[in-house]
This record gives sequence, structure tokens and C-alpha cells, in this order.
Amino acid sequence: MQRFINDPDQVVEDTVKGFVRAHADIVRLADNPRVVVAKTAPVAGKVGVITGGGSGHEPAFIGYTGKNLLDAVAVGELFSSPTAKSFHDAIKAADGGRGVVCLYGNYAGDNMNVKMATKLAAKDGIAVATVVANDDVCSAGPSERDKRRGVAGEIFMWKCGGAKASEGASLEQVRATAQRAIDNCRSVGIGLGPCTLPAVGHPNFSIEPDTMEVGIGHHGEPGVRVEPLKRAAEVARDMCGIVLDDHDLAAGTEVAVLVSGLGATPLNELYILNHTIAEEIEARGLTIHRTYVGNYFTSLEMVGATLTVMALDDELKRLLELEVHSPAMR
Amino acid sequence: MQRFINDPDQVVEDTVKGFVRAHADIVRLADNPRVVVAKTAPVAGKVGVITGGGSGHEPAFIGYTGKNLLDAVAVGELFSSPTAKSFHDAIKAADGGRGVVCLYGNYAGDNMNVKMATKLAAKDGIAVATVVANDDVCSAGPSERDKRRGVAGEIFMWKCGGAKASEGASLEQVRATAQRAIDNCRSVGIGLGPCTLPAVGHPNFSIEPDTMEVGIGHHGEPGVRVEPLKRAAEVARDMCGIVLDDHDLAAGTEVAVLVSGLGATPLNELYILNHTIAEEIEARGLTIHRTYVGNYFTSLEMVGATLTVMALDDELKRLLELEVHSPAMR
Amino acid sequence: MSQFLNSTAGDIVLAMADKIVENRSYLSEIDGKIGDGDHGVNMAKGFGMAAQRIKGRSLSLSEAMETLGNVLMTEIGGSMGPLYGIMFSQFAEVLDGVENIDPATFSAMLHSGLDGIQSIGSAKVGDKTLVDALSPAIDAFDAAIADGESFAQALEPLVAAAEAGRDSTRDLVSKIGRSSRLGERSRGVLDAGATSCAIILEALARGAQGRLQN
Amino acid sequence: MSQFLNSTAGDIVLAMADKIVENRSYLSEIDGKIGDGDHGVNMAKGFGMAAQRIKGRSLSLSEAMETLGNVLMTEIGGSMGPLYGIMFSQFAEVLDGVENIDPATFSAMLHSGLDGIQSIGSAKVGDKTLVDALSPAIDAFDAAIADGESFAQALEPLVAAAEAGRDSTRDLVSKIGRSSRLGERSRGVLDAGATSCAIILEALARGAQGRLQN
Ligand SMILES: Nc1ncnc2c1ncn2[C@@H]1O[C@H](COP(=O)(O)OP(=O)(O)O)[C@@H](O)[C@H]1O
Ligand SMILES: Nc1ncnc2c1ncn2[C@@H]1O[C@H](COP(=O)(O)OP(=O)(O)O)[C@@H](O)[C@H]1O
Ligand SMILES: [Mg+2]
Ligand SMILES: [Mg+2]
Ligand SMILES: [Mg+2]
Ligand SMILES: [Mg+2]
Repeated sequence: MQRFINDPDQVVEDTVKGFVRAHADIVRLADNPRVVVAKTAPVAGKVGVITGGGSGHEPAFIGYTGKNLLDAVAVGELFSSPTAKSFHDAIKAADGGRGVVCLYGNYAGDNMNVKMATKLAAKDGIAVATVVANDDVCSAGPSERDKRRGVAGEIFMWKCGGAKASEGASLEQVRATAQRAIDNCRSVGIGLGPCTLPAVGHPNFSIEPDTMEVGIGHHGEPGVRVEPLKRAAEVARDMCGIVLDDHDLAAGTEVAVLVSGLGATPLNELYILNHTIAEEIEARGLTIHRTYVGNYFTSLEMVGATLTVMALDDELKRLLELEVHSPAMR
Repeated sequence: MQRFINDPDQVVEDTVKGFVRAHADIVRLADNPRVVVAKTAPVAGKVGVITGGGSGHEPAFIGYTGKNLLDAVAVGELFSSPTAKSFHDAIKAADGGRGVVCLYGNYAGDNMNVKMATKLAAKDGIAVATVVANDDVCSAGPSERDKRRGVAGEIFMWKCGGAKASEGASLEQVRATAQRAIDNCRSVGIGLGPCTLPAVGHPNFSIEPDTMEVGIGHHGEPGVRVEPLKRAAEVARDMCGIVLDDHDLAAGTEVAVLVSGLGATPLNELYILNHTIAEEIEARGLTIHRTYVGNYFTSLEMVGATLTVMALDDELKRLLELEVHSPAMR
Repeated sequence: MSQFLNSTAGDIVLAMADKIVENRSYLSEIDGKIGDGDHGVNMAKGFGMAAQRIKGRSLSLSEAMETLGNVLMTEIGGSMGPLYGIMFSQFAEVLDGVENIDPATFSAMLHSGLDGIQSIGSAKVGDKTLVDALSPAIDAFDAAIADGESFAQALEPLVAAAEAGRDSTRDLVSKIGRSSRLGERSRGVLDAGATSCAIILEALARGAQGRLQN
Repeated sequence: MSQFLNSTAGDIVLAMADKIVENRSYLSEIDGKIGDGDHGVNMAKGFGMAAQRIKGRSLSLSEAMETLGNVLMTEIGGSMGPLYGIMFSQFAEVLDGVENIDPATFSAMLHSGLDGIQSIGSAKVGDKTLVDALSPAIDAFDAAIADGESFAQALEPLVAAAEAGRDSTRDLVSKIGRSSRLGERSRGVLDAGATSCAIILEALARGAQGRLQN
């Protein structure tokens, strides 16, 4: 493994330490070293906004901690949900007296740990509302949207939920807005190369040269099907097809576009994809309001990319524009 | 090659197209499609600030175009200097009547093309000053600093030069400040995996498993020596040793730290490196004013990382803090 | 003997932890085929950590299970933290205050663990999860006791049913958890959780048998 | 014959471009060892583009060289754009207005090209660059003419000296350009620019010989 790590079992510890050192102006650790907290948190009278999830997706989740974004983030092992205790501690760190919304992704572990944390928080008298992201189109059919994984659309959910809370909205309003944000998102992932959990030492599965995994997740899981690797423009068109066919947006709808690398795909290739993605989205009569291209939500050193399209309305546009100050997004 | 590209000979065209589409709120193309211009440029009465270089380093160089940063960027082929014409066109696009400073890296091609472009600009009556970045410690001995390559320190040079120009400084002042910024920088690169020029189709050289290339450049060149791959903490200490031994800063000096990935190294590993880098820098009695961790200056899909340390003074600190609005830095 | 002492049986959890740690790579490998490849790592971390805390303290089985349940619940996260965490916490709760563990108590313990798992995870038999090993194992044990077999004898069909249940997952399409997103592509490989569950049940059965035969 | 017509010799540049395009991978491979592996790509792109513009227009040698020089200078960038760009622009300038190219003009042309390269790149013989092929080739040509050899004959030592110069770079440590940062590690492989320069000079010599023998 040609990687910069120390002990394979300490990857998360070391990552979080180096992260907090780099961004000590924005974040701090809670007493629980698996909880990253915005230096601004808790904000009295503001609904707290938290998330949590497995590590290995950097800058997600911790990088989105900061002003007008997330107040606290529970940190799990690589690709593994944080403990109920860490979610609970994140809730406590974010609580400004008006309740806390937990905006997380649809994974069995997270579902269970958040449920338990919510019960623990109730005992502390903290009202917790939850929104479960399920933007990943390929992970289940349209009739089973509640089974779909949460992927890079979570970033839009955090951005809009965080902004809404900063505007002074109530817990229910923040929850409803974050829910609308993620309901308006569809995502797809394409994998060209797998990743290796350092403690395992070899990749989960292999991607044969000149093939690609369509509908890949964020955890080194294989995709839903293997296809021959095509030119970038064709890949981009396939990605748009999967996302937009499921989305079914009226012509004229304004959208935000997020093209994220999975960790080992260089930025220039993401721009190459974006060129065709933008053409394709506009060819369908949609208007691109804003585009994000970069390593926003990764999967260790996986080679590949994800596309997320969020349909916008006036409120979501306003919330997207609110300035933020976090390590991953400014 | 498991990559998102179309035609291997069109990588730069496609990248720039997708880049301009994504960031149309910040940048535009000049008539010359190999010149990216800030939408704010030219600013009348402000010294223009430009750079240029080979492609494949994204987000460098184009990503640093924007308010209070670069006014225009000349775009070369992958790892190949832009033409004199492109440098000349970038100079013209950036000219606000007070001259233009060209802040670029020390490579034979860039030196020659900038020299020719400067002559062409002189014919247009545009005064051009130049600063050549040479922050890469391993690329030549301390007595031959003028032979050293320019690497990620260029980002600090652009940041400080761009800010100085925005403060209304003269051409000579901007040049002098950018020169001081780069004089205050030292960098080193470590490579764990090579990269492939798509038109060539195979990597330049191989890095054997469990070895690393020390003193690697930004162009898929081999490093100055091969060493066994160590734990991240030891690699980080070696990097600090190379940079700080050459730098020789007085205890108490404030520094800015930039840990950049080379394209295919995931962010969590950069944070792991940063943890020890920060410890090591502080152990030498230096004070870290600000840290940047991410893919700031890459080398296609090379696996590896660079460290840049810039010594600060009050002016450089002020210039570093000035808010910017560019695709790569906000 | 048709019962064994709770107070001296804490070491069964240590033996179980040894087996899990031993199978670390194997469990991750299975998980990697249709999941994210960390099941062995997660399990070995949790069980190893619990073993550290149990070792040398001559705990009762209920105390050792409580420690294990707590470690899994509060320090492991993932799906296994809560699922096995609640299972062992429920096991411990049923055994708490019991001096001698007889077949009825043992069965009640297993049922309570399964209920706990299903209360938070909602998996049914056939969903390709650890429930496919656990549920038939309990049924087999209950049936053998009902047929008049001894405690020690009844643990044999428990182990066999857990293994058969584990093997049954190979032909199933995953309905729950990470691998459920793969649909048909999830068929043809074992489920990682069912595999670890069979290991846990076998360690539990062998530990009980060792004490029953004394 | 001791001279050849400028006006009908433009095709020499096409033959030269063919050779460069043919050696695209080879030149990149050499560059990859101690440089960034793009020399063949850069060269093939520039020469290929120029050939497109020259083809079918029956240009003079000076016109074809001017086109090539311009394409390299304005559209290729890198180091080769300016270096070979200035070389061919200087070649063209010397030949401009010349009807018959004789040994003296040919030599003046080569010298002017070398001067151009050194004026912007400052490389000397021994620095492990294309100058190591070009400079001795010119000297060998001048010496042969001084020794009374015919134009066509004198082109043989030119080609041989270019090749020897190219081969001499193998044992040199690079002093200039990208590979100079490698120090001792740059020893043991050919220089890419010297290799392409030998190809260019051979194509030029063979083209001239073909016309001299007519
Ligand atoms: N809801 C559930 N109920 C019971 N078992 C489950 C459930 N969800 C997942 N599992 C089990 O969890 C196992 C995977 O565990 P592990 O790899 O440790 O967690 P993760 O899926 O979070 O990476 C699966 O093989 C399956 O047996
Ligand atoms: N200053 C110089 N003078 C003459 N030749 C040079 C000089 N610098 C570099 N070269 C030549 O350039 C060649 C490399 O060209 P190329 O790979 O196309 O450009 P780059 O180094 O920009 O990638 C070297 O092999 C060397 O012969
Ligand atoms: Mg996991
Ligand atoms: Mg080059
Ligand atoms: Mg797993
Ligand atoms: Mg080169």
C-alpha cells in the first residue's frame, strides 16, 4: 500500500488530529475525541445542526463544520457509523436551546445509532429532529426511495439546513427545509478503481481495466453493474441520464450541480466530465444556477466521480448562497 | 488507463471548457482559448497580476483566477509551458494601465516564453515585471537557488502579489512583495505513485512498492532519490527536515503551512501528514499562523504530497488574510 | 448436568473473542464481496477491546456479556455496535441474578437477544443478515429441548442450524443493510454478519458444553 | 552540383515532420526517463501541425521553415516551441531571398539557428541538450567544406557528428532544463532534445543531398 499512514488502526485518530490542527480557527474537539465542533457552537437560540458518519470520505463529514453550516459532527471508524454516544455528544455540543436537527445518510448503522442517540438526548431534554439522506439513485428503485443511500447530496442538505438554522428558523422549519433539500437531490457514482481499508490491506473488489462500476457507493462497495469504460463525454451523459430520468424535472427548473471526485481522481478529469454534464443538463431545458466541482465527498483513494443535481426554488437558492466558513467550503 | 478523458490530445481543451462552465461567475475565456481571465479584469488603475504554466496541475494555475488574486492565466499543454502568445494575451487581458506582473515558475520553457511575451508586451507599451518562483528545495543546492523549480509556493506568491496589487500598490511594489513572498517559501515533494500523460499512455517511471521518491517535481519527473516508504509521521518529519534545514528561520518566526496532495492522495492522508508536520514545526520554535491542506497544486493522478512553509511578516500576514474569490480559494 | 454456573462462566466470552479475532481477515474478506470490507475489523476491534477489560477478572457470564455489550454499544459504532451490542446486553439482562443457567434460561436469553436485534434492525429470516444464523439456531435448540434432549446435546443442533443458516445466506439476495443495494449481485456469497454470528454461537455452545460436562 | 534550389525544397520540411511524427513515442519515452515524458508529444504536435499547413503548397525551403518556426513559436509552447521555433525562424531568415543554397549559405543558416537557440536558452555543449547534437554537426560540416569536400559529401560528417553528439549525451549529467534537477541521476540516458535534433538534422541533410544529386 503506497499510502501516507501510520498505524492502520489509527487512521481516523490521526486524520482528526491533523484536521483540528489545520483548522483550529474554525473547529475544536469535544471532550469526546470523536466529535468535531464548530468554534461558534453552540449558538444560543439557534437550532443546532449536526451530522455524523463513517470516516474515509474527507472532507466529508468533518470538513463541513463551521459557521452557517454544521455545528457538530460525530466521527465514525473508516466506513462505519459513529457510536450512539458520539451522535449523542454531538447533539449536546450543538444544542443552543432550540433543539437539534441531525442530517445524516441512510445506512443501517447510522440509522440505529442515531435512533439510540435521539433517545439519550430526549433524556437530557433536547428535542432532536432527523432527516435521512437518500439521494443515490442506483441504490434502490424509484418505488423504494427510502432504501436509497445518502451520498454527496448530503452536502446540499447540510448547506441548506445549516443556513436555514442560521436564519433563526424553528426546529421543525429547519427539518422541513433540509428534507426538501435532499428530496430535491439525485446522485449517481461511477467507479474506475477500488479503495483499500488500511486495516484490511487489499481492495474489496477489483475493477478490471477498461471497465467501470456504475452506481457505486461511497464505501468501496461495488456498483450495481459493470460496463465497459467509455469516453468521458459518454460517461457524463450516462450519469446525467441516470440522475435526470429519475428526477423528472420540469423544463426551466433551476438546478445546482455537484461533481465530486471519489478521492484519487484528479480535478482536471472532473472538469472534463463537467463540460458534458453541463451541456446535457442544459439540453434538457434545465438552468444551471451554480456548479461545484472538486473532492467534496470521497471514498478513500477510490478512482471515480459522483454527480448530484439538486432542483432549486427561491428559498433553496437563497440558502445555498449564504456565506459559510468551514474547512471544506467557504 | 482508468481515466475520465475523451481524446488524449484534447485533455487541456476539455478541462478548460468544463472549468469555465463551472465557474462562469468568476472567470471567462479571452479570445485566445488558452487564456483564462477573471471577470473582474482588467481593473483600471490596478497592477495586473498574471501567471501561466503547463496544465495537469489543477486547480493550479487556472483555479487561482479571481478577485484579489490572479487577473489572467496563460494555459499550456499538459506539463508544458504556454506559448509566448498566450502569455502575451494574458498580459494584455490583465493590463489596467499600471503595468502587469507575471508571477511564474522556474522552468526552461516558461522562462523563454515569458521573456518573449515580455518583449511583445513592451511593443504594446505595457510594462511587465516578472518574479520567478524557485521554492523547491531538492531541485538544486542552496548555492544555486536560482536553478530551483517553482512548486506550490507559487500559490503564496500569487496570493500575496494579488492582494498587494488590490491594495493599489505600484508595479515595482507588487513585484517586490511577490518576490519576498516566494523568497520566504521552501517546498518539498514526496511521490508514492507516478502519473501518466494520456497521450503517452503509460507512466514515465515506476515507483516500486514500499518505496518513495523524495524531492519529486510537479511533472511526473522522478525525485532526487528513492527511499523505503516509511510511516506517515517519519515522512512528515523528513519533509520538515528538508524544508526547514534549508529555510533556517529564527525561533518565534510565524509561518504559513501548505500541505498539498499531488492528485490521487486522499485528503485524510494529508491531514495525517499535517498532524506530524505541525508538531515538528512547532518543535523548532516556529509559530503556525495558518495551515492549508488539500489538493492545491497537483500533478495529474500522481500519488504523493508536497509541503510548503512560508515565513511571514506583518505585511505578508495581512496579504494572506485578504479575502479572495477564485475557484480554488475563497 | 443440565445447568452450569453463571458466576464462573465469564471466560466463555474470552474464548468467543479469540475466535472473532482469529477470523478478522476472513470476515472482512466476506464483507468486502458485497459490503465495505470492514466487518472483521469492526468485530475484532470490539471483541478484542472487551476481552482486554474482561481478562483476569473472573467475571460471571452475565457480567462478561454486559461488558461486551457495553463496549460494542458505546465504542464500536457501525451496524455491529448496536446490533451485537443490544444482543449481548439483552443476554446479560436475562442472566443477571441467575445462579445456574438451565436450558429454559438459556433459551430465554437467546430469544431476548434476537428480539433486541429485531427491535432496532427489523431484519427477518431470509433478508441475508445475522438473523439467518441466529433465528434457526434458537429454533433448533428449543426443538431439541422439547424433544427431551439434554442441554449439552441440544447445543449440537443449535450449532448445526447456525451453520446451515449461515450457509443459506449464500443463495439469498440481500434485503437489508449495505449489500441490499446490490440486488441480484449480492447473491452467491455468504453474509458476513451471519458468518460471525455462527462463530459466536458455536463459541457459546462449546463453552456451555465444556461447563455442562464437568 | 554544389548548390540546390530554395524554391522547390519546401518538401524537406515535410519529410522532417514525418520523421518526427514517426518517432513520437520514442522521443517521449526518452524524455520520460529524466524529464516529464512529453517531448515526442510536443514535437509531433508542432511538426504535424506545421506539415498540415505546408502540404500541397509547393513552398520554398525558407517559406516552409518560416511556417514551421511560426507554428512552434506561437502554438506549441513548452521549451521546444521557442527553441526550435527560433531555430527555424533564423534558418528561414538566412535563406529568405536566396535562390540557390550553397555550402556557405547552408553553414550560415545553421550558425544563425544555433545562435538563436543559445540567445534564449543559454545552453552550451556538454549541458546535455539539443546543442550537443547541433553544435558539433555544424563544426563537422564546416570542417569538411574547409577540407574541400563537396556539399553532398560534407553532409555525411554533419549527420555522423549529430549522431555522435546525441550519443555523447548519454554519459553527461544534465546542466540545464527540467532534467538538471536530477543531478547524477540524469546520467546514463540519452537527452530527448539531442535525439530529436539528430533526427531533424539527418532529414535536412538527406533532403539536401537528394536535391544536390539531381
Ligand atoms: N438491520 C440489520 N439487522 C441485522 N443484521 C444486519 C442489519 N444490517 C446489517 N446487518 C448485518 O451487518 C453485517 C455487516 O456488518 P459490518 O460490516 O460490521 O457493518 P457495516 O455494514 O456498517 O459496514 C451484514 O453482513 C449483516 O449481517
Ligand atoms: N535551455 C535549453 N537550451 C537548449 N535545449 C534545451 C534547453 N532546455 C531544455 N532543452 C531541451 O529540451 C528538451 C526537452 O524538451 P521537451 O520535453 O519538449 O520540453 P519540457 O522540458 O518543457 O517538457 C531537453 O531534452 C533538452 O534537449
Ligand atoms: Mg462499514
Ligand atoms: Mg513538458
Ligand atoms: Mg461492512
Ligand atoms: Mg518534456
